[in-house]
Amino acid sequence: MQRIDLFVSEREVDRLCRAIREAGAPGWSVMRHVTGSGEGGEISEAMDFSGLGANAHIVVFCEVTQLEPLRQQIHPILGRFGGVGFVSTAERF
Amino acid sequence: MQRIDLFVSEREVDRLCRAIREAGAPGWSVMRHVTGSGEGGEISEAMDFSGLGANAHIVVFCEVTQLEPLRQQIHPILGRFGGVGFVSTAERF
Amino acid sequence: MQRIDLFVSEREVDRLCRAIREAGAPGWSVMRHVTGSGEGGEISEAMDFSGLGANAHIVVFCEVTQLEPLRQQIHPILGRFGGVGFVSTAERF
Amino acid sequence: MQSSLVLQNLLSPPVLFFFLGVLAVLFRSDLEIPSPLPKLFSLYLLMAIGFKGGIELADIGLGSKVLLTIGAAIFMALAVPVLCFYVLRLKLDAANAAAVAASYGSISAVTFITAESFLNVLHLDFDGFMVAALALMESPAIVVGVILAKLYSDKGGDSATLRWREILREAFLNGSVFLLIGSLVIGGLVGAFSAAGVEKMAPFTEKLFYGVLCFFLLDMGLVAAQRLQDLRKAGSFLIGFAVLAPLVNAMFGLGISRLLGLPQGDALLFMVLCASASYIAVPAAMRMTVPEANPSLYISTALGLTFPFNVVVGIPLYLTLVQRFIPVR
Amino acid sequence: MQSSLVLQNLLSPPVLFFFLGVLAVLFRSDLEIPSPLPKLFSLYLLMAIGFKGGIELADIGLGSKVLLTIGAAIFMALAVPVLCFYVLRLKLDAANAAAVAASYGSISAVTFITAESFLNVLHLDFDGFMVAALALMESPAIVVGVILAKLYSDKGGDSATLRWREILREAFLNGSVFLLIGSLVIGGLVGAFSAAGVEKMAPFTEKLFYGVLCFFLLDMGLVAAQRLQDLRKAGSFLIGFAVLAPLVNAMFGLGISRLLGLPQGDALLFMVLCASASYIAVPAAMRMTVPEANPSLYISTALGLTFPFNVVVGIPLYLTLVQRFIPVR
Amino acid sequence: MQSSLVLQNLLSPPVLFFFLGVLAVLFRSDLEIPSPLPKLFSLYLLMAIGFKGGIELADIGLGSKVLLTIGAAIFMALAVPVLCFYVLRLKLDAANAAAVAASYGSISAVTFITAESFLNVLHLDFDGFMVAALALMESPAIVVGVILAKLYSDKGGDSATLRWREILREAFLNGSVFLLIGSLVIGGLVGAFSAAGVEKMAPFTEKLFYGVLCFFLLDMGLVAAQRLQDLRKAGSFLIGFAVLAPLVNAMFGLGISRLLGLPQGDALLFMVLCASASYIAVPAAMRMTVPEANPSLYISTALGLTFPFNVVVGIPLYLTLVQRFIPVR
Ligand SMILES: Nc1ncnc2c1ncn2[C@@H]1O[C@H](COP(=O)(O)O)[C@@H](O)[C@H]1O
Ligand SMILES: Nc1ncnc2c1ncn2[C@@H]1O[C@H](COP(=O)(O)O)[C@@H](O)[C@H]1O
Ligand SMILES: Nc1ncnc2c1ncn2[C@@H]1O[C@H](COP(=O)(O)O)[C@@H](O)[C@H]1O
Ligand code: NA
Ligand code: NA
Ligand code: NA
Repeated sequence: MQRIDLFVSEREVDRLCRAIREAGAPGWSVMRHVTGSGEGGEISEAMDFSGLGANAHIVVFCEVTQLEPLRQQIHPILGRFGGVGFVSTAERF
Repeated sequence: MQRIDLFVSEREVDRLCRAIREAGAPGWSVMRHVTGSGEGGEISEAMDFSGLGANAHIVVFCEVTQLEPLRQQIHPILGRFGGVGFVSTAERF
Repeated sequence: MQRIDLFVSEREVDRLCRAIREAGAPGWSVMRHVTGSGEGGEISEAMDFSGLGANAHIVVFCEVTQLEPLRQQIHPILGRFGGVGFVSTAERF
Repeated sequence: MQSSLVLQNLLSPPVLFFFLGVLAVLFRSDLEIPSPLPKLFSLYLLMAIGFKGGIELADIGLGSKVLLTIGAAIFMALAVPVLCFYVLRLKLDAANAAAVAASYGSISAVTFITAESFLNVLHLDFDGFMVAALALMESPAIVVGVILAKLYSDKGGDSATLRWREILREAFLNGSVFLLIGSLVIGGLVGAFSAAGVEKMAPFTEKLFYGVLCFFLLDMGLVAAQRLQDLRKAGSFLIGFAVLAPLVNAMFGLGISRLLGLPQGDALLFMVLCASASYIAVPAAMRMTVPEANPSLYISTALGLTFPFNVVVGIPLYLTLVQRFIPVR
Repeated sequence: MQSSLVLQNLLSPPVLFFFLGVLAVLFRSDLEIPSPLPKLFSLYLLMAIGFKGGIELADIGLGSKVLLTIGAAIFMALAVPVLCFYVLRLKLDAANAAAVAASYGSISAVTFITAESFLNVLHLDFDGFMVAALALMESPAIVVGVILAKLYSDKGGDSATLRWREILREAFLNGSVFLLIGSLVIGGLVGAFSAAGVEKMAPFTEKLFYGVLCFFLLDMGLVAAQRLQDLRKAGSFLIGFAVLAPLVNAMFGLGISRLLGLPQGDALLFMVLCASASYIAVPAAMRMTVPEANPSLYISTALGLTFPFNVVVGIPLYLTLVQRFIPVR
Repeated sequence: MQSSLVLQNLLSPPVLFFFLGVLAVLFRSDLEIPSPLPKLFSLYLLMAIGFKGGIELADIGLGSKVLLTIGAAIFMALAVPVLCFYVLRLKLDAANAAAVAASYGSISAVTFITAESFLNVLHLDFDGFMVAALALMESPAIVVGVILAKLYSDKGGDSATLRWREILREAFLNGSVFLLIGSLVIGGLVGAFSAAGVEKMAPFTEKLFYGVLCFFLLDMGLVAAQRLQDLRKAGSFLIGFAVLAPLVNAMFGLGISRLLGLPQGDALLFMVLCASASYIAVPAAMRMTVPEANPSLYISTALGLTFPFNVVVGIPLYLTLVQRFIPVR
């Protein structure tokens, strides 16, 4: 199986989860309140009160065959709003 | 080393951690407030006030030899209450 | 690419992120409010009100060449304050 | 149903904030009350209502009127889930029928509080000891639900054996049940022995109460509206059940109130206890003890439909009936 | 500027707690108000101010004075961002200029509340319906900002087409806008129809208000001080803009207040609305609708400099001008 | 010890809620007050107590009586950890002995607040400036603890060198210390210069105080009971220390109070300051500056045993002694 790790702004979580569902992934998990740093600078939780939020970490375990549709759904969103994604291998436990 | 990722309901975290300890794992980490989707449908944080909670993400790094005892402890819980598990390889940093 | 997973006390997060930046990593993500168990015993969120906090989970995706500088920055901190680190392989998604 | 009562209820701040929450979901606003703030409100409401109830109980003492009312309440908490179970079995399997039935046997503290506020606004009296009835109706339905689920379980063997320790813990030591009963006892002790304690707590339990209720109902509006969307998937049988069960249970409550000779205010609260369904203690307990049941069924019926129905239409409707059938003292 | 007014403002609890937050950052204390507590305070403040404003609006009714003031407010929310945009374009690209301009066209509820508290302390009257102006100034600037960003966008094609649904949702259904307007409407309904509801909510919306404001300003101090450090990177043009824009916009506000014949208290609030910049609704909306803009620019200017400037220096300064140019009734 | 005082303390709402928390752990209820709600309560209590103390300090001024009391308090905060250290060295290594000693030299704000509430309930007077003593006793013990740990450290080299910057930051800029001292200063300024500010803050700092204290003590009950289980592992020496140290330190406090001629209420508070051990500022500081020490040791002793001991038995016991040895004015 494949494991995809996405880090995006909390504002984009709903959009991304819709994309993941449409790509046909069997499931996903979301962890909010993630802070961090990347090309777009540092993200803290300080603006959380404003509804801007921090980052979220989304994990998707899926079959290799689903990688390509997921990529097609997700890359445009990462391109437009920022965020990064990584993939590695895993097995069902 | 092996890395095990479990996603279960927050209600089952204590039970699962006891199982992990009994299986002899050297340690584990728990992240709560995880939302997500799987065979059992979508899980949000909206029912958190009721004590029902959302999901939790449990990570265990262990030796290969501990995989089997962990499986024996954990599979019955996942079978009874739902939840998924994945395993991959890692090294001590 | 390489994926580094660190589990440390929330008190050490700032120090660790400075170290990661200095080692030249392209980015990192921090998840707080992590509970768990390791050589130093069990860590819960119960002392959070005191400013002591629980654990944090830090994830760094980087190139192989950055592993060594990261190790040199991070190992002394883990040695002094406790905490564990693991490394595995991943690809850009 | 007197339309003025309905209007008065609809225009009360808690109900209006409930609607605001519902609207936020319908209009797809990103308004949210992030966790654990709803938990804060719920802890506060349970603590405050328990404490105040305890003080009043200490005032009145455990006379026969109090004991009879509480006894009747516990009886309803045992009888309603059995009744509901057999109705629900028409369409659901044992586990799901038992879990939904347990919800309807148990109570919703927030519905009760909303009814109390409504009585307050109308300057109708009620007895503080009704909180004791509330507190003691939470657990029995859970036990009944688990027993029914196991009795009628298709699977034999291990999963059908009752793990009593666990069930009783879930029923009586569930966080919200424990806090409510604990606060009731503390209120009783403080009421009996420490006038200064009563006085010093009053601003906290009184002044904030109504506002926190509004805040919590705003969140309930958000959650209920999301749940309502799930309910459509659950089908028309459950939708019908979620509206008819409170009505029927309220009628039983009315009958018993008349039998016991409860005053009008208490009768309304008794009806509300019978009519309301739990979406706090019961789901948490069912998740652990009847994991075969689908949580989205029992949460959606209790929270997505029965709760709004009671809060918006039920309370004024029950009061109309009370004013018709229960004599004023 | 009367130095006594400045001092009185500086020594008010909210401003002092704001400074405490700033000091905590400067001294590198680990004081923090963990998420979601600031959100709790902000939800409470929006709900309380909306509700109280609604009650007063119900009292006064929508007379021509009210409608004129609100109309002028909306006009400013449309005109200010256009003006600011052309100034900002001198140094910024279209997306960033539009996003910053939208912030300055919109308002900061907390600055408004601080000004109200200041008037309260000085026993100067103001009209409750100014909250309606506040509520209605949040959204228009967002729409204007998005339109400007797209009109002047260098890239053609898809990214330049306006997604109206999304923009309007971000502008009008943003959680904080929705809660404020919703509470205003609820306050209006309750004020008009339920005296008991007004009375029961009062302790919640009144007694806690000032203290929660202090708590929130403590957090704003922490956040603003962190943001101030970012602002240095943004360069002297934006720093200058963040101080001059509120002054200029306040002057426009003063002029209009005089034209409309607003009383002194209302004139101050109107100036504050014009002078303040949004760091709640607007950033959240811009993040979605103009993702090309750099959030750290618009948040840092509005929150790191304009907000402290208004709260610490602006409010007493504007009041001095009001007392000079607006006749007492 | 007058049994009526003990009873009156046991039946006060804060202590009863503390017990409720303990019971929840013993009965394995799943009651919890999720993070960051306890932090909210703790921030509120520190802010409110600091602010009120500052106002009273502004009232009285820094006369010789105040300065002497504060001086004595600081002296105790320096002497107690040294004393404790040598006792603890009998069984513990330098790092652990120093960390535990620092806890006992510092104070527990909640124990102090509980003692104040107790005095309030008994209508016994005390001086508001005792809060200043509280605030100034937090940090010195931390510095002493770190110095002792380094002086007696077995390891030489880098780890034994004192990083003064870091230590002082942990001691004086720790979030809770900073908020308490900051609120004290703000209260002083507002008390001196802004009567309106005092009045507007009063409902927030007064009305909620007792209720929030109950909520926080409920959480402390949960946490202390969990910690108590850790303490068994720590062995009988530390268990004995956790009960005897507060008694001995309270006696020193009593002697000094008599010497200084403090009135009864102040004497009780002074004893409580000496007797209580820190589980907020000190653990956070020790974790950073003496990481070799085992946090479960110093948290368990201070929070698992000394805190409940003081709150349940200590406060009425110390008051009995005060009434015996300190003359009424
Ligand atoms: N190399 C990395 N390792 C871990 N997390 C990262 C990395 N790069 C970016 N992130 C996370 O992704 C978020 C968005 O990244 P970016 O769009 O590059 O600013 C950051 O705020 C981090 O939380
Ligand atoms: N393929 C997946 N990838 C990531 N998380 C998953 C996946 N499947 C399930 N989960 C998580 O595990 C939880 C329980 O899964 P389930 O029992 O299948 O409903 C879900 O709510 C998700 O949080
Ligand atoms: N084998 C492990 N697997 C997952 N998490 C671990 C493991 N060992 C330690 N941890 C985490 O790292 C923290 C610190 O570890 P330690 O310093 O060994 O006490 C623990 O509290 C856990 O959260
Ligand atoms: Na019921
Ligand atoms: Na403006
Ligand atoms: Na002490």
